Amino acid sequence: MRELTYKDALNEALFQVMKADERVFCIGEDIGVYGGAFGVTAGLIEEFGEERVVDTPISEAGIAGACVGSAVTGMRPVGEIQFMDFVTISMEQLVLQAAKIRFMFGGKATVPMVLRMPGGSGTGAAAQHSESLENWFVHVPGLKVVMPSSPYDAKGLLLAAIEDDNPVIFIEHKLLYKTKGHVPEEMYTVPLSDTKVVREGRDITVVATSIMVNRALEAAEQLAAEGIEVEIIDPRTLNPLDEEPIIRSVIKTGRALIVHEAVKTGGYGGELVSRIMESEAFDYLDAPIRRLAGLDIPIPYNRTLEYHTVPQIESIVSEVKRIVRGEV
Amino acid sequence: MRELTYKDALNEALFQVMKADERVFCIGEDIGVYGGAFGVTAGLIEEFGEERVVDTPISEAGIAGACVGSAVTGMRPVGEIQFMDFVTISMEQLVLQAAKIRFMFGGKATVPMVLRMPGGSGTGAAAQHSESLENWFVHVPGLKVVMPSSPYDAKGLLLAAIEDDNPVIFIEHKLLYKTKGHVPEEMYTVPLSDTKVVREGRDITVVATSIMVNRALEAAEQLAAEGIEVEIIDPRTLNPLDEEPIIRSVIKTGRALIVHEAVKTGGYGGELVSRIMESEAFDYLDAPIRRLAGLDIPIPYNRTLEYHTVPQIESIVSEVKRIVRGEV
Amino acid sequence: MSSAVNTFQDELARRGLSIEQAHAMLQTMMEIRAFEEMAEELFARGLVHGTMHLSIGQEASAVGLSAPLRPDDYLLNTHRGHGHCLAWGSDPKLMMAEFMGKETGYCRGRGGSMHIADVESNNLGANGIVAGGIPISVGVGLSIKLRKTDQVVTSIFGDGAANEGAFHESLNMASIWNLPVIYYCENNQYAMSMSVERAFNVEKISQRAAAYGIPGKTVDGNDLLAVRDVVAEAVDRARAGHGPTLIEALTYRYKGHSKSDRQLYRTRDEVKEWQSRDPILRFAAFLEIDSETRKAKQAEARQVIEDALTFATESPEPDVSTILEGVYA
Amino acid sequence: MSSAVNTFQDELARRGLSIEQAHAMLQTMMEIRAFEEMAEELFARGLVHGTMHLSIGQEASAVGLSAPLRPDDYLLNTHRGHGHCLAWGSDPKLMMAEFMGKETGYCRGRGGSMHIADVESNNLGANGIVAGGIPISVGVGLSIKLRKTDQVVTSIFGDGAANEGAFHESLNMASIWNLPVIYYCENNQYAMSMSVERAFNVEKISQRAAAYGIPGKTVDGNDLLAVRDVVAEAVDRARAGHGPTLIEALTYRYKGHSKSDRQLYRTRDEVKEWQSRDPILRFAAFLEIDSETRKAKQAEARQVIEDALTFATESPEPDVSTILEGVYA
Ligand SMILES: Cc1ncc(C[n+]2csc(CCOP(=O)(O)OP(=O)(O)O)c2C)c(N)n1
Ligand SMILES: Cc1ncc(C[n+]2csc(CCOP(=O)(O)OP(=O)(O)O)c2C)c(N)n1
Ligand SMILES: [Mg+2]
Ligand SMILES: [Mg+2]
Repeated sequence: MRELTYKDALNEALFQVMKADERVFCIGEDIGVYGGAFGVTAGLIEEFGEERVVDTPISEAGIAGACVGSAVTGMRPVGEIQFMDFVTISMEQLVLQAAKIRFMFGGKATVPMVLRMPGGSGTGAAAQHSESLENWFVHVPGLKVVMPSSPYDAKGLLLAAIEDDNPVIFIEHKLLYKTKGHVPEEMYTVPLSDTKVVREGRDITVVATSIMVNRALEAAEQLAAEGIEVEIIDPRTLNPLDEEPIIRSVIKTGRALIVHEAVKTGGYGGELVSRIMESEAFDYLDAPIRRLAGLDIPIPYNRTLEYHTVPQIESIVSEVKRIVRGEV
Repeated sequence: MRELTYKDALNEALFQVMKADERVFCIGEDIGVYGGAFGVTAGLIEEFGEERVVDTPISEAGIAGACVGSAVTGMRPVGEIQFMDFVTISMEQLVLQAAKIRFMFGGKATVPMVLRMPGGSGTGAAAQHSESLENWFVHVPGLKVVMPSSPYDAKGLLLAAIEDDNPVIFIEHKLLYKTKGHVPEEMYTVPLSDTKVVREGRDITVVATSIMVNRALEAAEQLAAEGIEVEIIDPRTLNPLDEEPIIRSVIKTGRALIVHEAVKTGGYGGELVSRIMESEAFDYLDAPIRRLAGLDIPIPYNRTLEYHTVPQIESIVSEVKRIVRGEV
Repeated sequence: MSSAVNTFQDELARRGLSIEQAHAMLQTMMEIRAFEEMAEELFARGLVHGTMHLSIGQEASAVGLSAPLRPDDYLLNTHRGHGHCLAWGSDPKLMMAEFMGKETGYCRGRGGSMHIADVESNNLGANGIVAGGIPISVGVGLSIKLRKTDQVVTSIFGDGAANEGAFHESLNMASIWNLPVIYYCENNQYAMSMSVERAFNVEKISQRAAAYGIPGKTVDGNDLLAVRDVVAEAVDRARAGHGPTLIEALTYRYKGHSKSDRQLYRTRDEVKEWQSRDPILRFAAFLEIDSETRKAKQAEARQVIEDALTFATESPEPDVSTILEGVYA
Repeated sequence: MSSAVNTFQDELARRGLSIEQAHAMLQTMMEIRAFEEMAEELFARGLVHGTMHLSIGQEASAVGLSAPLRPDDYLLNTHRGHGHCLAWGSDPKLMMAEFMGKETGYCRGRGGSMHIADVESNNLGANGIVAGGIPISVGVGLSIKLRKTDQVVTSIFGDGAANEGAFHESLNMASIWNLPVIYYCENNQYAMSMSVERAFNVEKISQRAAAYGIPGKTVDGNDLLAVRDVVAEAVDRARAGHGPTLIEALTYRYKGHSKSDRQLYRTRDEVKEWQSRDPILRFAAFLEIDSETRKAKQAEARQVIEDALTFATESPEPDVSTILEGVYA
């Protein structure tokens, strides 16, 4: 089985779709000869030229606008925001234009754009380069929000996002770029809104997003050695959410832990907790649903502080134990 | 007892604090002779002059920056964003600068600014002038988020926000500006992070924010006639949240409904549901906690559609009944 | 008007315009005014909610801008956009229905005054966000360039919008990539209550073009043919692949900014002075139309709008059961 | 340097600078370079994580800018800001400790290279966001104006930042309100991999000043005294209440953009050409310092930085128990 890194999987997806579909082009800061700050667009400009691999000035509102305007007139732009943090400059175009155009115009327009951006901490980039803002976008009807956790999903979800007729916020994770996994050579899509059971288990349901899926998997191995069988679920597309597999799992296990890197307060965890609560799974709960998430602080620079700011394997292990043992 | 409108209560607070504290000044679009799009700053420029009532060009990033920079150097700016929607243009300054400066600089700086903005629908202003984005700000450590529902709270919370040494996002509601209520003439503060039990009742806890507090109160009257006694709680400051009164109430009633205008998915309701879930109140729950919130759509222009997009008195009444009767 | 020496027939001929075309342009201006007057009336009578931004006084700017454009060009409109829509050829019936929130409106009643769009005819919509359409123009320009057509896109905005960051980023991008965009700034002297004198420290907004290395032109926005000429030049430039132009059209709104505006920021005299240069009367005089004919034409225009109102009034509201439609494709 | 006719003593005297002051400025440039070289070394040895933006080659720009400023003026720094911090008078020990994430650092190890600040000495911080400090400068300027002091604020940013919307909004606001802000653009020819040729369609970034009705100056950023002169003039103007100036300092970074940069966007020759105009060597030559003395001074500078490293190395890490501190006041 062919293995690729998450970064190369994304890169391959872009290569293939640009070959297959003339309407697709890439746009962003330093995505040309530099290959993108994290190398995702490496080699594209050599293959497709400056017209379809557009290096921009540092103008994040402009980048978003370039995506909206080209999408609404028949292109399929794939924009890159160099770090998720900088999307704070694009919010007006994304939230008031991209997300609303279709509805506001009576369903008579489509905005098939993808905006890729790396989120998350762990590289010592500190408070202004480590945001995890996915729940902002989840809170905006009209946008779809995707967060792949594996190379396989990265490629398949990116191709699905580009195929989709809606604006898709595609959130990568800096620490995942170098992770490896099986990736088929051919083009394939992982459907948007298709929650995946990543690991089966009977004792507790862990719903995790992005890199937390990987940490949860490692935690589950350790827990299995102690006889605790964790079921891990990756929503992959956060909105619109395919919630059925989550509810089914909680009905089976009777317990749930949500794990995400973003700050806990106001985060996506609250949405998941509520969805479970509002479903038939409520009657099957043996314990309160818990959230394990980023501390309510900006990401600190110091490596040790940074490490302790977001969930790690150990903290997942211990939180699962506390829930399973009825300590919370 | 002296009655004032919500708008006049805010206006009075600004007058008084500007008289009392030289460091306070106002800045925003059309806040001078125009008096602000909703009249909140009417008369200030006549009293305090152009220097302290600063009309700006249409530059929302600049307005936010003007607040950050003046706050960090000893002033107490009160900025106005004409409609909450336009704060999408200020996000970088608010989230990456205002909220982070103190932490990033090792706790050695303060950013005592207030940014006022009217949110909400109900005036036919459609999708780009009706946002309810409070949960975005709740999700940003370093910011405080305040949403007054009454004239009394409007004045007291605004004065507290201006006194506070942190950046405060102060969210007003367009439809509340003309509502009246008791407002003392003297200066007073309503502490930030001080959740209020607005109405006592034994059957169900309704936690509502902003205008939904008023709608919940009216719903409670109707429900009382049918023998259902609703306890209504207004967090007033959404973050940092004083959660204790909410938890105590749910322990008493065994049931909870969260009501907010913002889109349900990814909204503040999820946070409240989770906080209750994570507390001792979990063991007292007789029914799942429910959220009644805005539909997952942009706000439509058509009056009837607009009305049906967000919770109204009738929908609160019927949702409470369903919960109390065990139909959900 | 544009010249005192030549006859108006010469002036038209020089531009390849027939007298019929000129009359049609006058008619469009009159329909715009009638539409706006009706809008104001409906608002006053409580028949619409929301707000609206009337372009009375700015009709020549709208019609002169549209004149040199092709049906396959693109339009990105401003919040004060009824006039541009009509000049673009939109159906007043469907506009009025939208204004009244009806299912038959351009946006099925979901958009209202600030969001009238007709994507099928490349009218990409009015925008409730000041400068909101300007970054979109970069994308439309790029799309034209990638699709290798000779379309152009017109991005309309007010003087106030020229102080938004989006203006800056977009004009720069359009310039460095040579995109076929006409940046059309309607300088009506005020952004709500903020005068251009207070909001700018330059004499002309068009001077800002130099910051992006593109041509900047200021034109009398109440002179239909002058507007048409300067736009035509910019369009030629853009179609030929030479990139964007920034045009500033000097004009004035007679009415308040939106539904509620006590207009304390300006004097009655100032309004009157601008009214003395009324674009409709000027163009009618230029065409040597007598006042009787003019009034007949105005009545005709009014009738078009009355018919639009009848259509809108008789149209159904959106059904509440469809409320969730149209968020995702 | 600035003049071939006069002696360097004349040149200094003309500016009211003593030879000691000139030597101190040279020394600061050398300390900046030593700091940056150490930073690079530490990074290569895996002793710091995160990233850093080295200003090697840009030392004259930092020191020349600081020269005419007073201790009570304000600084808003860029991500490439180590040099400006040192020129501002920050303690290399506390800077190095911050760079190494230590509790003794300026930001208690929470900020790191991109966020070094010392609010007590009016150094309002480096910024990880391109153009992030520019809107803040408007607020600082307003605050000075409201407090009626004669302070000024310096807002430093790169060429890339001049294409952010925040630049536009801020310069306009500072201009219309006559705020005492020095907008200082270090044009080092590239924003990461994007050359100014590709990102701008104007010859000089300082030309953009005209769009806001303020003076714009371009200066050889590798000529310490030239930088000092143009800044001094802008400072005088600002202190006198005549408003902001946009200064563009032409310079060059010898190193890659940040930790990982294959530099495919430029040639070795280009780097070499700029190195031939090295700001430190130029100023040393101007002061007629022989190479032996220069080397001694460089060793001294290196020692200052070694001492800083020792301090930082011996300093404790922040205690994890304090992790929640400092979010709210
Ligand atoms: C980003 C944003 N800020 C503020 C507003 C509120 N607003 C709507 S129109 C307007 C004035 C716009 O002035 P200008 O651009 O000159 O256009 P005009 O109304 O004069 O046609 C303002 C402040 C808005 N809609 N969007
Ligand atoms: C808003 C924003 N966009 C992008 C980046 C990523 N980034 C950091 S520095 C840089 C280049 C900045 O160029 P310039 O302003 O010329 O400063 P220089 O690095 O050359 O000193 C980029 C793109 C950022 N930090 N912030
Ligand atoms: Mg205007
Ligand atoms: Mg640069």
